[in-house]
Amino acid sequence: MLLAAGAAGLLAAMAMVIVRAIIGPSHYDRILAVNSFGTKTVLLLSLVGFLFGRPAFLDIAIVYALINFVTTIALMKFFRYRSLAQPLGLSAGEEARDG
Amino acid sequence: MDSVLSWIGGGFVVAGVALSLLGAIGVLRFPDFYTRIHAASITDTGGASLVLLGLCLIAGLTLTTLKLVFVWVFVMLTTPVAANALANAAFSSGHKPRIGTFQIVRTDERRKTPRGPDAP
Amino acid sequence: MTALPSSFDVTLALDIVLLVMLLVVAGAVARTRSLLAAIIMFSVYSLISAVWLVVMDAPDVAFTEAVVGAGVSTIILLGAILLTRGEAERPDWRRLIAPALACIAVGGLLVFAAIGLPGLGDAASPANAYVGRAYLEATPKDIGMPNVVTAVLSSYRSFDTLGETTVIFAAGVGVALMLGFGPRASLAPPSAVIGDHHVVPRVAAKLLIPLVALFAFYVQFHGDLGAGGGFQAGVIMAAAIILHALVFGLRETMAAIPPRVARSLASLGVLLYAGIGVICMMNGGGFLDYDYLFPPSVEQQIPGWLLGDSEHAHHWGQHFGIMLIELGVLLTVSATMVTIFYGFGGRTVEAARQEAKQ
Amino acid sequence: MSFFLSHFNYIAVAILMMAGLFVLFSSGNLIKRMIGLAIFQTSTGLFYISLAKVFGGTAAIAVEPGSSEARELASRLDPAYVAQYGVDGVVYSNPLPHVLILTAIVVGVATLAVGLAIAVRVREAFGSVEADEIDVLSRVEATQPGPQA
Amino acid sequence: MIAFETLHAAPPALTAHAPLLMVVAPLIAACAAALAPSARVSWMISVTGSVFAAWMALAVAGEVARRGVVDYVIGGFAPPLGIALHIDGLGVMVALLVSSAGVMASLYSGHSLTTEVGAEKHTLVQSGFLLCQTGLLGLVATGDAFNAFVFLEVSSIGTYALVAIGEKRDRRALPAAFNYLIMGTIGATFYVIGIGFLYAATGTLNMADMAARLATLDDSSVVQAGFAFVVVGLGIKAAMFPLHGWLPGAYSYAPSLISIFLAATATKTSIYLMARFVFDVFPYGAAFGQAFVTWVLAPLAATGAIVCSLQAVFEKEIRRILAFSSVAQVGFILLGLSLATVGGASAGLFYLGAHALIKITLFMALGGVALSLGARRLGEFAGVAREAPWSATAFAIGAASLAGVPLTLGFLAKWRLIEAALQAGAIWVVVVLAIASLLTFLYVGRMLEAIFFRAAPAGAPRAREAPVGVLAPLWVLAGLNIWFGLDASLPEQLANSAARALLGAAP
Repeated sequence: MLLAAGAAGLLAAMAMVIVRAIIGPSHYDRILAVNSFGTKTVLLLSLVGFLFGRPAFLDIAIVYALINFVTTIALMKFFRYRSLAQPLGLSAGEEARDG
Repeated sequence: MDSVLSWIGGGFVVAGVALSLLGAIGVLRFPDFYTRIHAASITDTGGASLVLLGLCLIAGLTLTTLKLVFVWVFVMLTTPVAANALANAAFSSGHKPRIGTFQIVRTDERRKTPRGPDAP
Repeated sequence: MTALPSSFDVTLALDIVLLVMLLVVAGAVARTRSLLAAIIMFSVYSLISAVWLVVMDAPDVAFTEAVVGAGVSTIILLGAILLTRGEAERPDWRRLIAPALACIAVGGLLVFAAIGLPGLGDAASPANAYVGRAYLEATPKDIGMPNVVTAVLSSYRSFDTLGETTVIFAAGVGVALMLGFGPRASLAPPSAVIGDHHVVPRVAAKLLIPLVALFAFYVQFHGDLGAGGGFQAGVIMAAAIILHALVFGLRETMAAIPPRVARSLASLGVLLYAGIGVICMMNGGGFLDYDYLFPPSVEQQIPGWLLGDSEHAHHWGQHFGIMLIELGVLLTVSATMVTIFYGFGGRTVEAARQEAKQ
Repeated sequence: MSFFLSHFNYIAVAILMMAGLFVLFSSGNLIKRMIGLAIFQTSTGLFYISLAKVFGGTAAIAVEPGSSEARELASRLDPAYVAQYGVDGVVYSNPLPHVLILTAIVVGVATLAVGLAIAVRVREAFGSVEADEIDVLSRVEATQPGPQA
Repeated sequence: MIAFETLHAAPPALTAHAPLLMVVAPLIAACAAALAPSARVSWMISVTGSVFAAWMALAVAGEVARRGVVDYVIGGFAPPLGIALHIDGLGVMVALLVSSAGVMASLYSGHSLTTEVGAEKHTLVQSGFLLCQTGLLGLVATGDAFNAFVFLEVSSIGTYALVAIGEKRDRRALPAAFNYLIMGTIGATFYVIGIGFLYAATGTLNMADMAARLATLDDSSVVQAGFAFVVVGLGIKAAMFPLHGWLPGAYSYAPSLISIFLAATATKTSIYLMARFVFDVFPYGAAFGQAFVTWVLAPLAATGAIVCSLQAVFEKEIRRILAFSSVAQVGFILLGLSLATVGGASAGLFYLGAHALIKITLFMALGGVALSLGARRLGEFAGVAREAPWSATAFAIGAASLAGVPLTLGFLAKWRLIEAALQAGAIWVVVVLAIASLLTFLYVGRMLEAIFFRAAPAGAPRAREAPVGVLAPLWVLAGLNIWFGLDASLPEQLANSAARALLGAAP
């Protein structure tokens, strides 16, 4: 019962975030919305697994969390460098430390 | 015992979802990008932690719990980093935060009045 | 209609809400002119449809949709708009009439047919009652693995999967032909980059990349028991490599895995798959008949404990066969995805430089 | 369950396919077309998956017969229903369309990659990804003699 | 009669697996070609793979001649659970066509690729070409409706990029390839939707099983929509008249290796699959099936034959003329099939084979000359006959066959169509054929006039004769055009057994 309520709440939150993704106004807002949407998706997936009595599907939630990260980095590079090939920059001192 | 735990777990889940919902309202209603990312990133991690903790309580000590811990670790690793990277990208590409006193302006007025740091 | 299971209310509610969300997002894709916004909405579309797929009891498909739709497709699309233009032109409304009519015709036909379909969830419909049910009943006996989707995918319909792997390989060949050649001087190290500091993502990536790769192996070998399999694992593995390229630069990644090596691995994967089929054939079975994977003399040498319990021991051929072909799929898919990323990513710098020069 | 509810999935999927086709046909931008095509292909998958759903079914990953998980799943359903449609006491959804759609998704991403690669080359050759501009340039090309080998 | 039973001389161990090896041999060769260290090696692999596939196709032909139909179960699971290959007389005919076109094209590719594509890409081009062959042969062999989709895509995905690499010679190849990709994917997706409906109605994917179950079902909206989607989807792939927009571009700007192979095979296999659905899988007796053939297929085929012949008459670029002519010929083939008699189907299928042979001859002759000339438009071919007499003569033979000059294969093909139409009492088909043939004469005349009777303008680049590597397969093909024109027993035998397999009637 509580889980179903939780799922409903998450769906409502997802709907709101989708509205932000649609209206923008800047692309950063959209990415923010997608990112937040992704996290909520992860939660919803975990919840749904319990709701349907098959918690084994958590793997999908894990993979979402990971893919979400990769996509966000790609989007960020899109804005910052206009390239997918450049490495993420470091300032000089950090370069030395980072190796 | 089992059912008590799962009720407590359910409570955590609902609390986490409530937090996520609050964050979503913030994402929808806050005035500019930087305030929105604030709303989103805090509640995402907080909400996720609560929900996953609640689910752990429901699941008991099984493989599922381990997976939930993994989900939590990944969410904790990725969401803040992504938010950081995004804010960094926005700021360094010159996306300006809106600075000034916050006030509620009716929609029809908003179009007319120019808004700046020292607008009335 | 028999008594509805109580949980079905939840299923149906989730189903409808998610489909409505999908409709809204699809509408947003249609409306927006900004390509980036369209891509972002498309990734949201994938996310929603993946949740929907879980609700509809298709976790394997959801898995794939997650890694493909929200991951790889989005990155490829980003790479493509970097090389083209970010805005689509607004079409003249008069030119929308014919497309709209065509869509309405197709949609009308679909709805016309859909009305005649059995309702959602009908266990007695021909689709669910005949072959689909036969797989559920036969899998424990024939193959002995819990995940029926994996069993059907890689044993009953393994020829389909061979074709699917070939399609991916063909896509790799196609993208390499289009984007994989030409000067790559652009991959010289970047001149002291803008002074950004991205310590946080770099450190996080260092932590994550091995974890992602590990997770890929988990998905690969867990495919018999739960959702997952070679294809999903391959994409996840590719995601780890792509993440490396995104964070540490394409040059570093290409030094570790040269494009030619990636292409060769892709074709080796298909060869492995087809080779397993041929081996089965040479041992007297049909193509891809894993029961003949090892000749009988070898079969007797295999200790019974290898598969856990003696009850399942006669499935060893199936298990080994499926494991090997999934390995082939993993190789092909990950190598092809990396090849595709190299194509788009490697082009990026070059095109940007050319444009800067002009 | 009313007719509308039981057929809602199919109608929604039909609208999604229409939306994808509309993006595909109406847009002159090659990249946008590919996005439309991807939506169109994905929604085909949704159609198959809707066909495969079974009331009260669970994903076709077999549950150990007689385990607590199996009992828990069965307890949610009418025993007569489980007896008629279940396998070893658990009702599963149909796995076959899932397998088909896995293949279709893979084909979809392959098409997307190749299509976008071609679009990128179009842009390099013509300086544009708008179909109208490319048409104009192609028509000019048709009046020119071929390149001399 | 040609004794296919003994022609192939393959050992029984191979013959037992021939239907499968026919598909898998080019696949393995494709992987090997991608791994090959040099262009030369990849070419040899390509030729070996194609020849082996053709040999296996011959072995299958032997089996079919002996047993009527060959079934091959894959993975040890009999259909409907597993996937099985299912080849009958019709399948054998198309498989022989595809695999022999593959052999010819791969022989030809050794020379043509070096001038048309950068050397570093050769291994991948060969690999893509072999994948295309795999897909088409798999499509022909499979007995499973969804498996056919997979192979349809195997053949298409590689082809899109292969068409696009024609951009080195003509950048219009790129938008043409893109268009081809969009239309091809829509077609394939429609096909999948259609299969989905049929699956919903029958619960199975195996074609024979599906046919058996459809025969017991009532005519429902689901089945009708499934039929419509399958036919429209395959119609796009087969360039059926109003859906042919992608074809001219794709055929004319592709590298000549690809246009040769595609022109001979790609639309033919789609027609094959469509014919199997219309006549085999669907209960042809059903009202909508017959209505479709009479009121949709036949009129569209007729319109296509005339309209596209007209377009070819007014076209200026020589390869585009041939491409439009291909669409028109698809109309001829479908006209024959739409008569829905064994005679009509046999004539249509005979035409299918004949047209494949003619087009491969024409595109190859053209490719050989255009390689050295880089020419596109008709005017630029002026006087080529003097510089490259061997190629030009072969082209002339192919063109005469296309126009239907007596003593060529094309003539026989047209004659058989007219005969079948008269037998079926369809006078209007004869009229359509006559008009379209007249138009064919016109555009063929224009091409030959430019090549043979016009003098090259001063200062124009001089064509060189194609090298022996191109001329040898080309003249084999030209010779076949004449040989079959005189003695058509082989294609007739194939077409007749194919037609019987299709319509299930006694001879």
